[in-house]
Amino acid sequence: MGFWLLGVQAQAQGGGGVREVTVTLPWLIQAGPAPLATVGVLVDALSAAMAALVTLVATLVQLYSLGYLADEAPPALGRYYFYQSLFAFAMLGLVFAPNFLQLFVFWELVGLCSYLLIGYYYQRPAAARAAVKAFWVTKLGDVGFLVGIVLLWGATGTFEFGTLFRAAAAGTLPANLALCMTLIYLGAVGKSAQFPLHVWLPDAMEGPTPVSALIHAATMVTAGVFLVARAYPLFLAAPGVLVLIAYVGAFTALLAATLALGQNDIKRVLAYSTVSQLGYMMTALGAGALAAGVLHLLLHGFFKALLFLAAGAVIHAVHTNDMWTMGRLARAMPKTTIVFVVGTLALAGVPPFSGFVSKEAILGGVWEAGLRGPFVLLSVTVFLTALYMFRAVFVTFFGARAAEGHPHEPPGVMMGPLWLLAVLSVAGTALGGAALGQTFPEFLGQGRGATLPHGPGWLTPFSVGLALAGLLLAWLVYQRGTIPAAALTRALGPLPAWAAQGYGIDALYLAIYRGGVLALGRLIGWIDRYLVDGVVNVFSAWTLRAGADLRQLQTGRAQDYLYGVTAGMLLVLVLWRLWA
Amino acid sequence: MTAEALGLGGVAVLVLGASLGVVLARNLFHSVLWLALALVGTAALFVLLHAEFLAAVQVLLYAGGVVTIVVFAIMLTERLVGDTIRQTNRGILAGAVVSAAVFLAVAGTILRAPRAPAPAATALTTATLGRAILTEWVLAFEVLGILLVAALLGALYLARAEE
Amino acid sequence: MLLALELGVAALAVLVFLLGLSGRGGRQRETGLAVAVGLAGLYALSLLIDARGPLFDGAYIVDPLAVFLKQVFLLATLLAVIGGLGRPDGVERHRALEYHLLMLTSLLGMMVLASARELVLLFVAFELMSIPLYVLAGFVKKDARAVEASLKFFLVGSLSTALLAYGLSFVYGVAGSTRLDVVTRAVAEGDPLLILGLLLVLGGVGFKIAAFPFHMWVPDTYEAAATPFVAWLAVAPKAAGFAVLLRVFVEHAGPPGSLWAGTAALLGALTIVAGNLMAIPQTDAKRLLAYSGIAHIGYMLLGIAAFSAHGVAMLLFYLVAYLFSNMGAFMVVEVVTQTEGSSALRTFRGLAQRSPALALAMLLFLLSLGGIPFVVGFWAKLYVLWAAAQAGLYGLVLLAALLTVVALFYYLLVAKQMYVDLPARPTAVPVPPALALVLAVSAVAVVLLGLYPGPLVDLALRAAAPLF
Amino acid sequence: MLSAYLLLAAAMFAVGLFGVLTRRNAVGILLGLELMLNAVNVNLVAFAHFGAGPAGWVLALFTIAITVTEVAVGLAIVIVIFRVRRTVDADHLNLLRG
Amino acid sequence: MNGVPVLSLVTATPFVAACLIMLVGRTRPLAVRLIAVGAATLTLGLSVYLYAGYDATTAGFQFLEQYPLVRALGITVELGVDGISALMVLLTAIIIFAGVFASWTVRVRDQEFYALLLTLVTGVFGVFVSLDLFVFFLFYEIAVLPMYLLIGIWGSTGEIRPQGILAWAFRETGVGSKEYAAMKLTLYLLFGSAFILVGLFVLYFAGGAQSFSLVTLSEASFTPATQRWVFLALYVGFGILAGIWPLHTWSPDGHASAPTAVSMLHAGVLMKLGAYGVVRVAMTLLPDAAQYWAPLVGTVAVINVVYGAFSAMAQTDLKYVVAYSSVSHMGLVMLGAATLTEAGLNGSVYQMFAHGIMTGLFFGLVGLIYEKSHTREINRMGGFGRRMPGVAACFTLGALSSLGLPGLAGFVAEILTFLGAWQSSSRWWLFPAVLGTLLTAIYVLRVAKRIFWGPLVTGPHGAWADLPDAQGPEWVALVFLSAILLVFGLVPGLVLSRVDPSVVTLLDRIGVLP
Repeated sequence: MGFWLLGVQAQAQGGGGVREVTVTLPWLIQAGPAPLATVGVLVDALSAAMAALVTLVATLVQLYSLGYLADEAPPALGRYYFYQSLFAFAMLGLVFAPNFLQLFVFWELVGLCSYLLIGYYYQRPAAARAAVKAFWVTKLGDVGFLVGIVLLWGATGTFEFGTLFRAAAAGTLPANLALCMTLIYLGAVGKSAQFPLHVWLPDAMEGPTPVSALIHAATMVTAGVFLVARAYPLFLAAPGVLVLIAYVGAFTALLAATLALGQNDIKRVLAYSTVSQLGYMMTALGAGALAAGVLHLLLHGFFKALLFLAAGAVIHAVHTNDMWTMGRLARAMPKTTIVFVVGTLALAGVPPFSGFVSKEAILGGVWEAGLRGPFVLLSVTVFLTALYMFRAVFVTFFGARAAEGHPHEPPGVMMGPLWLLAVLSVAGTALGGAALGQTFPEFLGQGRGATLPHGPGWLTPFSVGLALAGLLLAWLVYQRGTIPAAALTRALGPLPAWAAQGYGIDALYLAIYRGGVLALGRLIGWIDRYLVDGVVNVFSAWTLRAGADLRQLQTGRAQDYLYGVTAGMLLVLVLWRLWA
Repeated sequence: MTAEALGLGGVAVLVLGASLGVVLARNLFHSVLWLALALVGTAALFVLLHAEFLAAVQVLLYAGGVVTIVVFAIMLTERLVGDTIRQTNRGILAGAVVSAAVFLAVAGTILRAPRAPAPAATALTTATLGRAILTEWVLAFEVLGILLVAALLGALYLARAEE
Repeated sequence: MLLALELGVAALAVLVFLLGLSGRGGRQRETGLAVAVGLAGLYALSLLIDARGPLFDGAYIVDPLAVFLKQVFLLATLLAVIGGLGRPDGVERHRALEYHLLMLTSLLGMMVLASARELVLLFVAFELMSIPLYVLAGFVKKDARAVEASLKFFLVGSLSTALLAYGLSFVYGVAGSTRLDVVTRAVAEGDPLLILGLLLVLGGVGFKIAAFPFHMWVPDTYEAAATPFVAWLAVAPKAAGFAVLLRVFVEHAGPPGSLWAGTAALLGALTIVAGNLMAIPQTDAKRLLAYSGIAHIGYMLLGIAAFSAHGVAMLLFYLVAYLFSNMGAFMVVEVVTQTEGSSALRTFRGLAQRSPALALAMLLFLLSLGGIPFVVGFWAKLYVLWAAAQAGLYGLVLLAALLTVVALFYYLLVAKQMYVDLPARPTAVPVPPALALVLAVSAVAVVLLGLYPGPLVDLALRAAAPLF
Repeated sequence: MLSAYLLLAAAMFAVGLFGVLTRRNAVGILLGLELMLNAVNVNLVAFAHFGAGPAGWVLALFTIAITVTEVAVGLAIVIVIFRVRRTVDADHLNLLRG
Repeated sequence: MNGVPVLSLVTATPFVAACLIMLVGRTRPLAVRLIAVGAATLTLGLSVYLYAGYDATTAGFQFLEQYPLVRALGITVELGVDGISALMVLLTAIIIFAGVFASWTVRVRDQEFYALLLTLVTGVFGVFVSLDLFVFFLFYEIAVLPMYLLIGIWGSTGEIRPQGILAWAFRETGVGSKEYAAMKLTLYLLFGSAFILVGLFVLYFAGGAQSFSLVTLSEASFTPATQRWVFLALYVGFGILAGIWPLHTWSPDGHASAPTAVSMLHAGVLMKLGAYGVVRVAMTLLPDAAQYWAPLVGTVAVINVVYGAFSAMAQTDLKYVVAYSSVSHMGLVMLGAATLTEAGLNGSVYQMFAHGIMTGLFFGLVGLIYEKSHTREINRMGGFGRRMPGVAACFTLGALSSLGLPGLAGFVAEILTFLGAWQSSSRWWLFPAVLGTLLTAIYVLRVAKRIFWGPLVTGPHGAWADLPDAQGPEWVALVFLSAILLVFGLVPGLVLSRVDPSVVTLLDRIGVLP
């Protein structure tokens, strides 16, 4: 499996390059010269960069899994690697898709893999629930996506990006473009766990941790961002939609950050953090800072994968997800601690770690776009990010209590990928810049000399200050205990309690599902059985009864038969009378 | 003309009265006797219609033959049951309504029908009848013969007490 | 030559009589065999001779229609006589003389009826056909039910005879003749009295064909009388009744055709509905077949309602289909009854596992009666509906088609008893050779005609064409 | 004049029908039938008399004969019924129904 | 091979095999099965040959054969296929091939079972290859009738308790029993065929062609008024078989009660036959009416989609879930046809095929589960994935195809239908149709989760310790169908290359082609 994957990776990277290449074959044929839909490969900077991320992380995760899942039974393991490989295939198909339809096809396939992998431990009811929940919620967004591309096709007659982009350049896009793009964006909302469809991602942590790292942190969940980036020329033609994306993204970022604060499960902290970071990326795209958003996507892929895998190493060691039962793991697992802290710093946007660059760029871009609201939301999120991440770091690796059992460092096959990812988290930007020999926006084809947005001069100290403040607060509360956690909670009023419930969004969905969908199903089921079919049965029963009733005519008395003859005669005579 | 009408009127009253007697009498024997009277009355009608031969047949075969068989049958069954046969009617009202409806339907049509001016009355001669039967209706006559044999055979088979 | 068949039947009757006189008439097998051979010979004769033409100055006609109908009568009687041979010891055995003689005389009546174009002859023939039937219905005279059925049959029949005769008297009186060609002319004048007469005749014949509501004698008679006889009774006299309808109403009372067609449509519709609905709750196979037979008469009436050469041809085709299917079904009932001692539907349980061939035969007959493709009944029903559709009676066609569904309901219930339910006893049902022969002939005919109905359709069309 | 005969016959026919429909006794029903057929004969003879041709007489003659056979057969059936069931009450003859 | 009457062969083979089976005798179960397999393989081979040999460059009817049946009335056995019917023949062959294997374990009266099953198949083939409407109708009836015995004898009885004010009617008719289901299905379909027959007659007479040949009739012209009500009659008649709302209620009861292979064949092929009839007969011959009634047909179709999905959600009996999902999917088939667009009709035909395979797979699996666990109640199952991973995998595959997951055949059909819907005159159809796929995702995954996921529940004899996975011949059916779902999901050209020309021809006739 792993070899196959490497092959795919090699192939994908071999095709990488700045020059845009599109190769298509007919897929859905129809009468006339052009097929209705094609399959093919579209290679440009965006897809190449994305493919690099996917293949790299996927390979590392595969390696890591060799250690992580070493105890699994062979058939289950086969299933696992099959799903993983299928995922890599589907994700690459998505990345290289030259048209909306193919993108949608692989979009669904990665969703499928996500569903299957979340449900990997299918005997666990929670895993089963989480898997279908993930599928349904993303499907909800996909429905919009599908309708969107159908509508867009209806208006333009094509799915091809190339044709559509040319139309965008020529300004010949249809009038209902905003509607189409909003619907398409819905797909991204579901996949990239934007509010209000973010509820599935935390639950998706029921899957094995490598899966969370690959699918639910680094790659699949960013497909939504990728989608928006891919169709960016079209979104640019519908600026209203971009603003919506920005606001939703920023709100999601903040919301998820607050939610992350209330979690006890280390993976759920990371999951909410992913949601929050996806919000960042979306906001960037919404603000027009394409390069910043995509860069954050790539870098986030590295450090979030790192965080997950490191968390996985911890879980692997202590056999629990609950942070509060961990503690002082830094002693038993110093290497893991180091890489985890590296990831955390990158995530928090502390210079010189890679996250700092992209986060700065995003904040700058949002400021430059004049989106003050989102800027405020994101700034708060910067603070909160540092807070909840270091809360996790302190509670897990330092803290007052020691974890039970005998935690140990993971084996080399797991540690290797961690180191590699740590390096990338530290110096991802620099390494990338060096390899490419140009700035990232240039790489993306935004023209020579294009740079990342950097905003006003006060931005860097402001954001770094916020991050450090968060770090400090976390240290005071969770390490030193100077400020008791309870006091903090009290100070925030009912907010923490709500946050622990996910602000009731889950409950709302559940209510709609149970009280709306299932109840309606029961109602219609009843109608079908007792009304629609009831009519049939009543008619049948009437026919049966009519037979039984008519039979009463046959009394057995001869004279009644004679009456019958006479009545028949009279009937004929009456008919005759009526005939004239 | 008037004489004939008068005769018809008288016979009609007789026939209808006898008919009602047939269907209303309590005692089966009385019914049979009323029937005989009705048949004889019909024979009288035939005479009025100048079909004397048929009148004769009517009296001999019908009033004589049929009534005799019926009486025989009644005697036979009476002997079997050992009781005088009483008979009653049921559903008189319904029967009356239905019969009246049939009568009205037929009578209404008769009165409604356009009648050509009364054609010359024709009388029946035995020779005409004999010739007709043996020429034009010979096949029917043969068939009737077979029918009589078959019916006789059947009636005999049924009525005969099994060995 | 024109009377060859009638004379043949008469001669056969005389032969039976002589056999009886010689003291052998009591033996069923010999008498029955003689009759069967004779009838088979006559049937073959009917196929060979090609004499056509009028007799008695047109009062008697041997035309394709008459020949077709006579062949139907002969065939039905032949099958019934052979079927009767398969009966175990019974009164028919000891009184074979009477049994066969009555059957033959009745047959003679039918044959004359098919050719009669004159009212006296028609009336006498009608009676010649009917009166022996009353006796035959009560032939098992120790059976309380049989004689009761016989009485009911007789009473209803006699009342109908009275109606018929009364109607004939008006027809004759207004037309001034008993010849049907004269009647045709008179009908053109539209004297209401004549119409009344004809309607009374229709009522009288309605009893014979057992149209609703003249049908009420049918279930009782069928249930109680001996089954081979019932099989015959269900087919031959009804065909004869249709012969009268065709001769009088279609061939000769044409001009107010719409009234006859309308009456036929009304009676047909009522008969289809009533017959099918009343068949549903039945628990006795013979009674079920009786009601279903009534419904079939309704379908045949649609052929008259169509009032076209097509309609009549399809009616004739239907008669043949009905002959084989219905007689076959009754004979299966006879077989089962002989073993189980009852004709209740439950005796058919698991028949498919006891005697697969017998069950298959019954299934074929039932499917044919139900109007399922590849057995003849399908074409029959289809052709009749076709003719009705051609005449524009779409509503009627729809009603008929819908009630076919009801009919299938009860036929399928029988099929369910045979195929789905488990048998009470696993033993096979013995089939007497004579009955086996009848069943085989019927089944083969049902399937063959179902696969290739073309020639019979052509024949029926030829028979019906001269009427219009 | 013809109409008068026809009406008389119709009345007779109706009375006969009444008897047929209401008599409990089988023999009584038979008597009603006799009346009905008798009415037919009146019809026939009247028509024949008023110029409808000789067929009426022939038919009347035949009808008489047929009536006789019917009565014979009918009575035979009644006798058989008596033998088996000990009753001729049509109301009681309802073994078969439904 | 030009002179070989392929269509006659395809049609006759199953029937000949049925006769052979009856002759073999009831004591040799293996011989019976081998004959059935042989016949199924032969028809499959012939169908593949037929499908592959169909010349896609010309759209007309090919492989023509003609034999006169009733000359006087102009009835001829006229056989021929176009792209659509060739696909349907292939579908039928595939399903019966799988069905023969899926019913390997029928023990009770297996000889009769196989004979009836194959007879039924002859009817289905006959319908798809007949160009003479009369012969078409004839075969149609043959396809309906054996069902009665098949369900009556080998069916299973569900658990429905009548409630409410109509309970008396339910008790009287015996709702829930297999006898009831068999009778209901048979009679309902025959009821529908009454409408068809009337419609066919009108076509025969009103067109002045006095012929039942599709080819001849398609040259006849009918007045718009005639077209309208004949179309309606045919639509109702065929629609009943296609399970259109509200005339669909025979289908859940029937399919739930039927034995495995029969459900496969019936839901997989026979319901398509109804849709096929609408397209082939009603829409082809009555083009004006097709346009006139398209809004009705499509609206009923979207009701089907949503209503069927909701109904499926309410079921607790596994077979009913699958049966209602058929009702829902048949809505998509009818919707595609009603759009009167190239994409839509292609989608419709594709859906016929895809749903046929998918539901065949589903019913095969449900049959397996029922046979091994002896229950159809979803609530009594749980965690079966552990005991029957193969079944679980195939079920998931089927479920995914049913919810329109790309890469499986169902998606191609759905996307084409959606595209067609948006192009049609009633664009709003798109939304309920898409909603339907969402609802499908909900009920189908919910069921899959209930049955296969979660901890193993306790069965009647302990913890389902004796619950085996699919075995031997059963695998053949499952793998075969799953593979087809996948192949036709990835390479839609397999279908579209043959179907599209025929669809374009049809649309051209209707006159809606741009």
